[in-house]
Amino acid sequence: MKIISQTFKTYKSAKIKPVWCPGCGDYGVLSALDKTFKTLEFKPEDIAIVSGIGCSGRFSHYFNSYSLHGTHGRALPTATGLKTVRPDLNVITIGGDGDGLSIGGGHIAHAARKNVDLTYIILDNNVYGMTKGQSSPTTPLDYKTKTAPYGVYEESLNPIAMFLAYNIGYIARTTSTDSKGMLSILTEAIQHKGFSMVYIMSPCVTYSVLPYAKLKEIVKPLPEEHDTSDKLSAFKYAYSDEHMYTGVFYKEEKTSLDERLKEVFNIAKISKTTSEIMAEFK
Amino acid sequence: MKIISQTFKTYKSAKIKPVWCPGCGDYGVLSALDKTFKTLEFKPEDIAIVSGIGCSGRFSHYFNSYSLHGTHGRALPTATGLKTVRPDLNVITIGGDGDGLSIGGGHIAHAARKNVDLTYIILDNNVYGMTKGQSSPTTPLDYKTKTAPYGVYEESLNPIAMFLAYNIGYIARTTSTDSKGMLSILTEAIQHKGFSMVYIMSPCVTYSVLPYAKLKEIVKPLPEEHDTSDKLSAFKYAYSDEHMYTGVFYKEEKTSLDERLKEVFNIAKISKTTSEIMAEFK
Amino acid sequence: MGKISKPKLKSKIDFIIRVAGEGGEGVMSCGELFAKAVARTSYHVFTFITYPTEMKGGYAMTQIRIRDITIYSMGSFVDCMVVFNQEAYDKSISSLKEGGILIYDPEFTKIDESGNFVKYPIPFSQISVDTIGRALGKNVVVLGILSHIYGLAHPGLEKLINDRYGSKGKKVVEGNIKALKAGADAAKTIGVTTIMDLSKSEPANEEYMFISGNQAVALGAIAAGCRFSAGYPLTPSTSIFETLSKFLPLVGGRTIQMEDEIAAISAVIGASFGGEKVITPTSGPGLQLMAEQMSLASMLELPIVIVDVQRGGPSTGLPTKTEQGDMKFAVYGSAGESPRIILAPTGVEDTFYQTIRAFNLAEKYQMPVILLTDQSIGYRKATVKMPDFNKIFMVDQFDRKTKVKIPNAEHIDLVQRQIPTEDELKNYKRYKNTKTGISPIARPGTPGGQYLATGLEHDEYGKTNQGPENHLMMSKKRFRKLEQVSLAFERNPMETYGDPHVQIGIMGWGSTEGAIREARYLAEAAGVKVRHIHPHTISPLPEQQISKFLHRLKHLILVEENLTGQFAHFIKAKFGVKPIEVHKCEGMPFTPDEIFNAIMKVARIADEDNITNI
Amino acid sequence: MGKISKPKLKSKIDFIIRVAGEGGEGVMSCGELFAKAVARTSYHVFTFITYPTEMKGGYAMTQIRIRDITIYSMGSFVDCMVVFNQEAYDKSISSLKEGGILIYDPEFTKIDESGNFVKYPIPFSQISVDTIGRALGKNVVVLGILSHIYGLAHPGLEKLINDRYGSKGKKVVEGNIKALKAGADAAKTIGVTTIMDLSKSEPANEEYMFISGNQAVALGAIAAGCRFSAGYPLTPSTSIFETLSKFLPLVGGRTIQMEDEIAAISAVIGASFGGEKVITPTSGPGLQLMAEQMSLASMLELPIVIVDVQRGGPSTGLPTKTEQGDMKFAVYGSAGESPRIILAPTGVEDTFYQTIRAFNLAEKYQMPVILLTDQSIGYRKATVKMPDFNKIFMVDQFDRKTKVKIPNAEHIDLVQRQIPTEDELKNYKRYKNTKTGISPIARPGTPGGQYLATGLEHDEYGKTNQGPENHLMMSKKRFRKLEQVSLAFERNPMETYGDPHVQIGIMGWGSTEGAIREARYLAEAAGVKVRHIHPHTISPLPEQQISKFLHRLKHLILVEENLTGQFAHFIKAKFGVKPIEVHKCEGMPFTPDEIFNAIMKVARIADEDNITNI
Ligand SMILES: Cc1ncc(C[n+]2csc(CCOP(=O)(O)OP(=O)(O)O)c2C)c(N)n1
Ligand SMILES: Cc1ncc(C[n+]2csc(CCOP(=O)(O)OP(=O)(O)O)c2C)c(N)n1
Ligand code: SF4
Ligand code: SF4
Ligand SMILES: [Mg+2]
Ligand SMILES: [Mg+2]
Repeated sequence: MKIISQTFKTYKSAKIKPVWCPGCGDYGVLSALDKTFKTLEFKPEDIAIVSGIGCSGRFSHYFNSYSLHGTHGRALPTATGLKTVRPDLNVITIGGDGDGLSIGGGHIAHAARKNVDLTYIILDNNVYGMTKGQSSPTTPLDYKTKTAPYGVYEESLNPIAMFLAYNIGYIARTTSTDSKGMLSILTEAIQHKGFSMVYIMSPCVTYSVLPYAKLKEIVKPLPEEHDTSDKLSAFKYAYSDEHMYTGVFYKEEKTSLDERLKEVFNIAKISKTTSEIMAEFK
Repeated sequence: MKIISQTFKTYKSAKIKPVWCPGCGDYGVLSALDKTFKTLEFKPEDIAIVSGIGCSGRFSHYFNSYSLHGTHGRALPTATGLKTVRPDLNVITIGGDGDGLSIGGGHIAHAARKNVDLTYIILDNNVYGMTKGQSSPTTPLDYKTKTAPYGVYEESLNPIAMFLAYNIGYIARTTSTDSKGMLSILTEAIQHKGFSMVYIMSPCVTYSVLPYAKLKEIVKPLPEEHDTSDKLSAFKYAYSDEHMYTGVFYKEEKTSLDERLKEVFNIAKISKTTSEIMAEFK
Repeated sequence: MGKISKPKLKSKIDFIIRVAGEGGEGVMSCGELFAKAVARTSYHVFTFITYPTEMKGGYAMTQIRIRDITIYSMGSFVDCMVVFNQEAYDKSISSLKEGGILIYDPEFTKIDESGNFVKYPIPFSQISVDTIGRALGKNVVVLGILSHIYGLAHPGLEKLINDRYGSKGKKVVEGNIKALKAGADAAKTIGVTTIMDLSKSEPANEEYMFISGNQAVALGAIAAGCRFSAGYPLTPSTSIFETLSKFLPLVGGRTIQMEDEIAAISAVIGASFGGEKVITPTSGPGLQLMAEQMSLASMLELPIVIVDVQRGGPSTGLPTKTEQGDMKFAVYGSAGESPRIILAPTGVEDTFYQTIRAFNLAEKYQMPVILLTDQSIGYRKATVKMPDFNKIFMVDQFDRKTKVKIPNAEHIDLVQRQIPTEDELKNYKRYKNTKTGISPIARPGTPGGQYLATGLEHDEYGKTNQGPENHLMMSKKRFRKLEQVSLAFERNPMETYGDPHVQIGIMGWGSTEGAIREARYLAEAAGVKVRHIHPHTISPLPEQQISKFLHRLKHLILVEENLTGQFAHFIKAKFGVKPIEVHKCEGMPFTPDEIFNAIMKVARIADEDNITNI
Repeated sequence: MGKISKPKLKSKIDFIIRVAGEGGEGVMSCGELFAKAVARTSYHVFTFITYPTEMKGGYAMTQIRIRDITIYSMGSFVDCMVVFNQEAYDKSISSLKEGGILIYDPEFTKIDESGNFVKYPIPFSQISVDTIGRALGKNVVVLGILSHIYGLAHPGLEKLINDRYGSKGKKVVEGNIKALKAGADAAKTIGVTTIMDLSKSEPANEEYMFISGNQAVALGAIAAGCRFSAGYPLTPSTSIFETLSKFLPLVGGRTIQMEDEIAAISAVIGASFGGEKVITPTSGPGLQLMAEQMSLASMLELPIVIVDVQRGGPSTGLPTKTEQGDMKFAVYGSAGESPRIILAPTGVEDTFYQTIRAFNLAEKYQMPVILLTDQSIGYRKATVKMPDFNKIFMVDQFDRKTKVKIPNAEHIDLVQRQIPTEDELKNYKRYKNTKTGISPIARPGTPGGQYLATGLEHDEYGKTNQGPENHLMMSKKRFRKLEQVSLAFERNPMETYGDPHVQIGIMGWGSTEGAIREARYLAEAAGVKVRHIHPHTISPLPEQQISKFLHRLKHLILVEENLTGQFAHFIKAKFGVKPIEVHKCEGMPFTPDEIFNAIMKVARIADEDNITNI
């Protein structure tokens, strides 16, 4: 990779073409994220993208940034370690509904507790795309998949309700067809201090559990009167049976991990040398 | 172990004495569970207790039942497998706040989705007892522990809100000092069809993050007017800043995993022999 | 299995066809439909597949071998090759036999005109566009071309097309049938030679199935009496769990998809505790996640079967490629000392029987059994003889004596889990320190059988006990079972082939069996005799058997598909030999030719040895 | 490290004291306070602890050895034993020397009156009740008794009591001080003999620390420049993470407790990607959960240090006991082929330096390094010489030549991660296929250094590439680094001790070093000479060094603390030797005496060999 001048046109990698199927929702997200970086004027070398495994997990390949494409479900704790030691970097974490809510589902509550200052983007296509069409935690009940040939026998999760219960400080949902919505939400989320969650419905065209048309039908922007500081209201809309609401569900400024660690340890005051520490064991 | 006559006096093992510290909250839970079994008149051989690792994880040792004391954090998926093949058994899963909400935290949402018909009892002592006093996901912010000597730098979880968001069909909280409450809740939970969650505050006296006195102060029964079928009301009480509410937060009858599997596969109708199946590959 | 009688060696028919192109271009479906059609004849069919990890793009190919006798490997060189694009041509052309047939689309592929093969430029993409308005049907156009070359009757193909595309609607089916005809017509028009007339061949013997290695695992499990599986999708193992999900419910079993591999193995441990025969399929990345629970199963002495369909590593590595890279992890992959058994099937049919055997061993010896296959077996499809269902025998639950035979088409023993007798239940010791180390397991629900299964060190009752003497005693008890397994393995028939007296020996494990076997035939044809050993039981190894094989051997060739020689390390440790190690670490299986070349090289060295010895 | 010059062998002072009782009775605190007090004198102190997993009850003991020269092991037999109850007496009494001192509470313990030792029945429980109204102070009463026997001055002890119980309030401290006096007075009254007067000994040399093996890891990491740790509590490793949590922030570092071990290793991988030196401590159960991420780190070529403080296994096993049961998992515990380095420290001081070395190796060779200690080292406390902080040298980030020395008290090299030069950044290949396999790592934030680190097989730039040639090339590249490590290890000084010409050799690894060393001294004193090799580098092994050691050896004794002989298997594989294997699988470390007996047995066989040879 060559040194890119600071007046880059795009953050997308010129050398690597996405491997996604034509029409995949992920393309839209890719360009929205590219636009977001432009809007925020980040230097490419200050961006770190950490992704999981899945079609969506390939995001880390397509940017001219520092990128880590780890194992299935572990993007979040990996990014947490990175951001803890490098608060100066802009850390973006990306993965799918399986990567994030199934194998990696246990990590979200804890990244939220730490309020680590990064943005986690989950691309929900309601299926395991990469492994070719098995049930994901958001495949609807009774839908037939390769691993549930007689219909899915599990309720699908309500991710927004879960994120609210985890007390995440920024929670929004949007769709891969809504470039404007994505740009505004991503920009806001990345600028939000502490952990932010951007949930994007990104249809799979090959195993189209929730096709574009259907998605369009059920999606509805959160009403104006929704107060993003009102958690109960957010729960109410998360639980809507009629609509899949999009927009910002919840927003709350909280001390970030970096701030807390600085504060709690009050490093400046108690700084010691190695030999001073050893002397304590005499 | 000898064959116990059906007119047993107790389900507790006569041969194994608990290893808990004197005064540990877990003793109270042990006898409450014993009473529950008596009330329900279970045969000891039809009870299976699956527990995690921790002081609380030792529960499986103390009953004259079939018991499995597995690894840290995996009691729930282990019990799920057991109950799936043996719907005839009464399966109880037990573990601590660390076992259940930290390392095992990722499994709860999925046991809930499956609505596997078992009761999961979490004993919260706000600390890692067995490993001698490290932070758990419910240790309060700023509290000093062995792994957070300058104070815990993470918000503690709100488990009740999480269980609500996971759409668990039965959610209750009680305390290890409230024998009556435990008996009534445990009895109801075990009889509840599908996944039920009993969250018991069970103070650790050795690393007493939340001592009995303090607990007594903050605990308050859910008000009469709380409608256990009203999820938003349940969220409201789960989020109370003033009180730690006890009682049944939420109750909803849903099809259980066993019922769904029977229904979906409609086994009777399509039953085949091995050779018939192979013939499909000719 | 066992020393086999002289194989029928001479075959009159032996064709290898390869269809190569880009992932997503229908290379797979074209190959699969063709193979399926041939499988309905009396010929044997064997397919090999490789495709990219990507959803779209990248090199993919199906290779199909057709023969009138049993096929052991994908073969070395191709008789008839279809390439969809330039990359496929570039990557495949060196595998085409001199004088073989090359079919390509001139619009997308420039070929080396000087190549010594029969060249048929056919614009299949354009034909598809002309016929159905889209290039997407080109794979079926190619199927039409192949049907012309190999004389495959269209009614059969049309039925297969209907089976495959029926769910997409009538229009799609009709379009495909048109494309099929258009392809056959084009081939006829251009004057492509018909090589044989498969339509005239006898219909397939009713007793054969055409299945993949992964399907063989699923069917083997069902035949063995497994009634529960918990899994999590992981390439290239996923189709095992998919097949189980489809069929287990039909025999009264259940499958549940779990949130990850840790949950999957936990669930099968729970279900095994409940008394069921259980299986969980995965590949290397998932097997690693299962390590802690595998140790637990060893400690609780619960039977579980785990399948690792190996893929290229390390880490996410090469998800759709083959490698024999997990052996050391399968054998040693636990902290602390926990016994387990490792079996390595050698091909599709063998996978079926080794799976049954895995259940027998797990149930009898109460420990995890890992079945170590790989992508090349898992995705390979072959015609497999249907087992005789009248020859299945149940071993009684109280029977502690029967020597269980290795299952084969003629005889299948099914081990039932040992349960305690009435007498034993009076003072039930779940972990009774018996002579064999095996102690009967009470099934939950049995009065008086209540016990604690704990991962902590425990006494005979299951009560935790961490005293020094107890730990030593129970550790020995657990490993005594492994000694029993060893003894049983030594009693099995020798797994050797070829002349037992020659000085060159060749050894492999798992999926390389067929390629080695065919290489041996080639070498024999070239006047070089070798003996071949291919143990199915990797751990514990049948040490005496192998020692016997190694005895008086002058040169040992050790073949495996990895970089570091994991099996070689193991064999060197046990037998102090210095093998000539032949490794391949490219994500692709050995061809017989590659191994044949290695044998011939060694033969020359052996010759020189002899000369200097004079 | 290295061949040591003749040790100072004769010691005038060498006492072993054991305090044994029930977990929770203050056995630990009594022993620890006593040891700490002695550590402030010029004597060397070495403690060993074993306690039950249970929160309450079960056998617990602290053994303290005091000597005027370096101590290598906990010793074999006890000079002075205090037992709090019957179980402690029953389990401990066989370890008491003939003529040794036995102190017991007659209210709780019946002893065998015929035993040949000095018996002091002292009702310490009652004394505690009489003094402070509760039996809880009996541990401090015992401390008082010991202070009388060993002449420990009370002001020092009182300060230690204040340090320990100060946070519980003045009343508790005062009660304990009273109990201390009451114990000493009781001993005086009964006429217990004072054996020595430690209060007269020189104060400790300022340059010694009194630390546990686990603390040595934490301090070593800090000294090595590690500034990040992510962990999850797991006995017996927890105090490493606790110590790091306390001290890392003071040097500008950070620790985060994660939700499990998978998250912990993921976080250190992320932080290493960010450019920091990182560590995560765990034990066997946790190491298993880390397997998948260890492979990832190998594939991404990121430096990480993992500590496995081994405990009894398998599964939850014996959480508070020692075992050398994880070696094979550390070496082979990954699916696919991923290089890593395994170091095994031999004692507390060595742990400090091996930890620094682990960071050097990880950073230089860009792969995971596992430091394999065990409960017996981790909980052992010993006096350790303070390193010379003026002798710490930084290796430059562009330096690709320096041969890094093994760190010791006199010289510590600190490796910095290699970064790309300006020139290299112009066309930056993160995974450049260099001669050594090592390629410079760009630190995020560096313009032009942007790259993709993926667990998929990739090319030199980091771009995914699953072609056969690329996979072979990159697999070789990764393993070429391991060859470099091997070469470096061969260049290190031989880790052998004793007469290099004798025919009996003894070999061990890790924590058995001290016991073997003392057994060798005992054997030499008994006229039997042995040579001893104790490699610190388990994988890769310094093969030539070991071959040299094995050369002309007639009998090799191989000592390890597990059932199956994991190291023996390894050594047999590499060197084709047939060692006499001495295993202990009881959760307790070898005593020098046990090994001495093994040596003497072998010596007798060797003698007989000689006779028959005549
Ligand atoms: C440990 C492990 N288990 C399983 C897999 C196989 N796997 C790869 S991607 C994937 C699921 C992907 O689904 P999702 O996260 O929804 O992403 P999508 O492909 O739908 O974008 C799975 C199960 C793996 N790579 N690693
Ligand atoms: C894989 C693994 N990691 C860590 C541990 C160590 N461990 C044992 S119990 C425990 C925490 C117990 O806390 P909790 O679940 O709250 O139970 P408590 O002892 O407080 O009742 C930990 C971390 C383990 N046994 N296994
Ligand atoms: S399979 Fe689905 S999610 Fe994956 S690239 Fe194709 S369309 Fe996108
Ligand atoms: S440490 Fe705490 S939780 Fe554990 S047994 Fe003692 S009081 Fe109970
Ligand atoms: Mg998905
Ligand atoms: Mg707890």
